[in-house]
Amino acid sequence: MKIDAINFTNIIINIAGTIEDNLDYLTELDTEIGDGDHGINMAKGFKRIKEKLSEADILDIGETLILSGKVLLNEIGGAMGPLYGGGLIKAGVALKGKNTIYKNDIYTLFSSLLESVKSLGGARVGDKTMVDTLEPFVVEYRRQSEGNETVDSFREALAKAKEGMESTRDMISKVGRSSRLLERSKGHIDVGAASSYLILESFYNSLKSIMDQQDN
Amino acid sequence: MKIDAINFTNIIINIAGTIEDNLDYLTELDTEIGDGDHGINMAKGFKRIKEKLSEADILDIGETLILSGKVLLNEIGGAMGPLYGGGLIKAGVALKGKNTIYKNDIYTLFSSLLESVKSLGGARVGDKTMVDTLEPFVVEYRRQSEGNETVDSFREALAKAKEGMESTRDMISKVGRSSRLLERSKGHIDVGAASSYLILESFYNSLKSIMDQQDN
Amino acid sequence: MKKFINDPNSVVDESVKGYLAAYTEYVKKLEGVRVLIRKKDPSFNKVAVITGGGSGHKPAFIGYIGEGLCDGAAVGEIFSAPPADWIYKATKELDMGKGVIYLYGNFSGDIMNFRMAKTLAEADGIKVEEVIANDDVASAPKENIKNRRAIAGEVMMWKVGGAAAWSGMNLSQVKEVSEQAVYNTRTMGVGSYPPVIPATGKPGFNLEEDEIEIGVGHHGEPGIRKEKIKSADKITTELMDAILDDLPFKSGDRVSILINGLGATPLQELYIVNRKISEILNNYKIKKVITYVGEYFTSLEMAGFSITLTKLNDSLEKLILAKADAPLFKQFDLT
Amino acid sequence: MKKFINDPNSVVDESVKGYLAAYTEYVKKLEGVRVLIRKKDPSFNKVAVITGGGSGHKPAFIGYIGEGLCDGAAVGEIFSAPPADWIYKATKELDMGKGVIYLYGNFSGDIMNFRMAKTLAEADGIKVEEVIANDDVASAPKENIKNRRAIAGEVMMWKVGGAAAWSGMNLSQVKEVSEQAVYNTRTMGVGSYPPVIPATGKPGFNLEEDEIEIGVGHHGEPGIRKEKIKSADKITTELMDAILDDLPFKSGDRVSILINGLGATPLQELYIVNRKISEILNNYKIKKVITYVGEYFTSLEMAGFSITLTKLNDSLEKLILAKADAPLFKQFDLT
Ligand SMILES: Nc1ncnc2c1ncn2[C@@H]1O[C@H](COP(=O)(O)OP(=O)(O)O)[C@@H](O)[C@H]1O
Ligand SMILES: Nc1ncnc2c1ncn2[C@@H]1O[C@H](COP(=O)(O)OP(=O)(O)O)[C@@H](O)[C@H]1O
Ligand SMILES: [Mg+2]
Ligand SMILES: [Mg+2]
Ligand SMILES: [Mg+2]
Ligand SMILES: [Mg+2]
Repeated sequence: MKIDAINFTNIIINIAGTIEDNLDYLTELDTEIGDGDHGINMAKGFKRIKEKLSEADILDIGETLILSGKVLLNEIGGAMGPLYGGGLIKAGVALKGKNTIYKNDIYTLFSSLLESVKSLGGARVGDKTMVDTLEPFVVEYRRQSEGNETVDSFREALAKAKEGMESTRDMISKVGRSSRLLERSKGHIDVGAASSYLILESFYNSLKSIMDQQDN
Repeated sequence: MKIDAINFTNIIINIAGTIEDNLDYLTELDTEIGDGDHGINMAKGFKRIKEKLSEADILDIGETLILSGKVLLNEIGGAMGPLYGGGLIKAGVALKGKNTIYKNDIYTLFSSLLESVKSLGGARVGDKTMVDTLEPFVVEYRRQSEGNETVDSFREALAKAKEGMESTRDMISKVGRSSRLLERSKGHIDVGAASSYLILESFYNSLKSIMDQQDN
Repeated sequence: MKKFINDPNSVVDESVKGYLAAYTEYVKKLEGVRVLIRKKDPSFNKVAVITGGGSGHKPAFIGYIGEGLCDGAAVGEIFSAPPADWIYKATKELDMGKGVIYLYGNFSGDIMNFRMAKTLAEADGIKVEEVIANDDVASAPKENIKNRRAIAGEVMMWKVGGAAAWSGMNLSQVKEVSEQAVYNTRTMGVGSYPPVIPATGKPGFNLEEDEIEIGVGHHGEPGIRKEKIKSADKITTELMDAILDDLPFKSGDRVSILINGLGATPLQELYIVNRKISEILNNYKIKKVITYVGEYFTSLEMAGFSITLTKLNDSLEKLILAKADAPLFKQFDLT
Repeated sequence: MKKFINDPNSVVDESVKGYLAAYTEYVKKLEGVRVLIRKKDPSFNKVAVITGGGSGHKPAFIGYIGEGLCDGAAVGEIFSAPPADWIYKATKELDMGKGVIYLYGNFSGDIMNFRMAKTLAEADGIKVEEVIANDDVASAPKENIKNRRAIAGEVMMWKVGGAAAWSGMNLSQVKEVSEQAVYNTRTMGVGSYPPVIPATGKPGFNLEEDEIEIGVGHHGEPGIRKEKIKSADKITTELMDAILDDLPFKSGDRVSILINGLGATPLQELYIVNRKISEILNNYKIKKVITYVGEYFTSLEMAGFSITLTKLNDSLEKLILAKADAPLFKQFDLT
C-alpha cells in the first residue's frame, strides 16, 4: 500500500484526536507516579500541530513530520518536546522530499524516532519509558515487513508494542521523574509508553481505513 | 442564703466547667456570624482562672473576682478581656473585703458587670450582644429580690436572661464583628449573649446545690 | 484539616518562638508578655509606632516590625485582640519621648484593648495617638464608613505611618499622614475556602464546591453575598467596580495597588488578577505607581484574595516609596 | 478545586502578563517566546545567569530575575520544561560576551531542553556552562546522588550563582561556586494536600485525611513513604535527621536555613517548624548564619513544606549574604 501526503496529514490529525480522547487516561497514569501533566502537554502539542498543518499546505511528508516535530520542540517543551519532537524531526529529515511513502518508509519513520529518543534520553528497554513500547514495535515491524503487507506487519508489531507497554507495569523506573520512586514505581504503566502505544494504535487504524479506501 | 468564699470559688470553677463543656456550641455560634474563636478564648480564660484560683488561697470574694477579671483582661484579651474581665474587676471592687455575700451582693455583682460592659462597649439592649442577656437578668433580679429568696429570684431572672438571649436571634447586629452583616446577621443567636447565659445558668446551678447543702 | 503544629493551644507561642529564632537581628520579645519589638535602634528619637491584633495573619503583624515600619506589636491569640496590658507594656518600652502612635484595625476587641492601654499609658504621661484602619468596602455602606472593618489595606497605613515616623515627623504629623492613608485606601476581597482555627478544628465558613464569598473578612467573616465561582476577570471586575466607586477613584488619579493572597491561593492566580486590574486602571486612565502582589495579611489557610487601592498625593507617594526593612517586608528606597 | 483563573489553558500566559504589569521596572518579555529578562542593566559586562523550568512554582522562576540573582528565565507550562528554543533565545539575548551559565533543576525534561539550547548557543560561539541542582535527599540514595531531583534548595544555587556573577566573577568561577552551593545543600519535604493542575483539575496525589507524604516532590511526586500525621516537632525531627545525616552536617558547621512553604501551608506553621530546627541545630552545635522562612518554591496550592540546609564556607557565606533585588526576593546587603 501507499500513503500520500494527504493521507499522511490525516494520520497525524487522527493521532491528535486519539490523544485528545485519552487525555483523562494519560493524566491518571502520570498522576500515579509522575506529575500529572503528560496528557495536557501532548494534547496541547497535537492540537497545535493540527492547527499548523491545516494552515500549511504541504505535500512533502518529510516536511509534515519536521513541522510537527518543531511544534513540539519549539512551542511545547517538557520531556516530550525533545523526545517526540526531536524524533519526528529526525524522521522528517529521513523522509524529506517524499510525497508518497511505502512500507519501508514507515520503518524508517519509527526507527528514526526510536533512535532519536534513545540517543537523547539515554533510556534502554527495561527502563520503564516510551522506549519499551517503541523498540519492540520497530524490531517486530522490520521482521514482519520482510514478507508481509504493510497493514499486517503493522498489526503484528502493534501487538508487540502493546506487550511492551504492558511490561512497563512491573518495571522499576530507571529514567525520568518516576525513577526516584524505586520499588514504588512498580504496578503502574509508564505514561510515555502508553502515549506511544496510543499513537501507534491510531496510526494503525488510519492505515486500515486508507487501505479500505484504496481497495474500493 | 449566704455564700462564703469557698462556695464562691466553686461557683467560678463550675462556670469554667460549663464553658469547657459548651466549647463546641460556642464555636459553632461564633462561626455562623463571627470568627469562631469565642469558645476557645472563654475556655482558655476560665481554665487559667481555675488554675490561678487553685494556686491562690483567697478568702475575699472581691479579690476572687478581681483576680479572675485580671486574668481575662491581662492574659486573654480579645473582646472578652475588657468586657467580662473589666466587668469582673468592677464587681470585685464593689465587693472587696467581703468573705460572705448575700442576695443583694449578687445584684451588685451582676449590675456592676453589666454597667462595665455597657460603658466600655457602648452596646444597648437590642444591639445583639451579651447586654441582651445581662440587662433583663439584672432588671428582673432586682425586682424579684425585693420579696423573694436568692435562689428563687435568680431562677426568675435567669428565665428573663434566656428570653433575652433568644431574642438576639431575630436581631440585626449593631455592635462588634457581626454588625457588618446587616440583615445577614439575623437568624443566629449572638455568641456573647449565649456565653453570658451559660455563666448565669451555671451560677444558678451552683446556688441550688449550695442551698441544698445549707439545708442539710 | 492537617496542620503542622504541636499543641493546638500553643500555636501562637511556638510560632512566635520560631519567628524570634529566625530574625534574632531584627526583633526581640518583651519579658512576660507576648510583645515583639524592634532590636536595632534608630539613630535618633522618633515617634514609636505600635500595632497588634489577633494572630493567624502572618506576615501581619510581627513581620512588619523593622526600619521604616512598626516598632513593636502585641500578639493576640488566633483572631483575638491582644490584652491591653501587653499593649501598655509595649508603649512604656518603646516611647522615646516623642509619643506613640497606635496603628491598628477596626475591630471591637482591638479598640477596647488599645483604648485601655492608651488610658494606662497616658496616666504615665506618655502621649498616645491612634489611627484605625477601616478599608473594607464590603463591610458597611459608605454612610456608615466608621463601622467598616480593616483588612489588607491596613498594610498601607503601616507603610505610610512607619515611614513617616522614621523620617522624623512629629506625632501629630505621623497621625495626619496615617489618617490620610486610611482615608484614601479601599479594599475588597473574596474567599473560596475557609480558615480553620487550630484549637477548634472547625472551618470558619461553609461554601459549596462551586461557591465563593464576595466581601469576605480576613477572619472568615461572611461578606456581602455568596456567588457561583466565575472567571478571575469577572470577579476582579466586580471587586474593582465596588472599590473604584467607593472613594471614588477618578481618571488622572495616581494609586498604589496591593493584591493580597489570603493564604492558600497560589501567587500565580494573584498575577492573573493583576493582569485584569491593570487593564481596568488603563481604561479609567488611573496611573499605578507601585504594585504589591503577595501575602501581606493572611487568614490562616483561607483561600481567596483582596484588592487594595490607595489614592496617592505627593506625601503619601513619597512615604510609600521609602525604604523599609522588616523581616517580612523589604523594600529598597524607590523615591 | 475553585481557582481564580480564566481559561485553564492560558493560566501561565495570563499570569506572566500580570507579573510583567506589576514589575515593569524590573522585567520585560522577549518577543515571541515566553522568556523574561532583567530590565536594568548592570554597569559592567558580567556572566549571564539563566534559569527556567515548568510553571506553578512562584516565586520560582521569574520572581528571581533581578540584581544579584538571575538575568532571565524561560517559563514552561505548568510542571513542564520550557522549549529549548526559548532558552536558546534567552541565551542569545543575555550573553554579554562573558558567557552564560544555566542554573536549573535535575529533571529529565529540563535537562534535555537546556542541553539542546546549549548546543544551539555554542554553535553561535557563545560559551555556556550549566549547574544542575539535586538537593532532594528523599529522591535517591546517596550512592545515586546524581539522580536526585531538585526542590527548594535550587534557590540557594541561584542566590550564590547570581551574587557571584553580579560580583564580577568569570564563567568558571561562577560555575565553581554554584557547584559548591549544590554540593553543600540538602533538602527534604513533606506534603499534606495535593496541587491541582488547572487544565486537568485533578489532584496531584491522594492522601487520607490523616496522612502525609514524607519526601514529596514539588510537583506532587510521591516521596519515600506515607505516614500518619504527627506533631510538627516529630516531622521536623524526621526531616532534619535525614538531612543532617546525608551531607553529613557536623558540629561546628555554619549553615543557612531555608524553610519553604509549598503553597497552602500558613507561614505560622513554618515558624513552628523553625522553632524545632533551631533547637536541633543548637543541640548539634551547628551555627545558623541566616534563616529564610516563606514561600520560595511552591507547587500551586499544595500544602506542606521543606527544610533546606546549606553548609557554608567563607565564599558561600559572603555570596548568600550579598544584596539581592528581584521582584520576589529582596535582601539588603548583610555582609
Ligand atoms: N530520558 C528519557 N528517555 C526516554 N523517555 C523518557 C525520558 N524521560 C522521560 N521519558 C518519558 O516521558 C514520560 C513523562 O512525560 P511527561 O509527563 O510529559 O514529562 P515530565 O515527566 O517532565 O512531566 C515518561 O513516562 C517516560 O516515558
Ligand atoms: N462593643 C461590645 N459591646 C458588648 N458586647 C460586645 C461588644 N463587642 C463584642 N461584643 C460581644 O462579644 C461577642 C464576640 O466575642 P468574641 O468572639 O470573643 O470576640 P471577637 O468578635 O473579637 O472574636 C459578641 O457576640 C458580642 O456579644
Ligand atoms: Mg509529567
Ligand atoms: Mg469571635
Ligand atoms: Mg476574634
Ligand atoms: Mg512535567
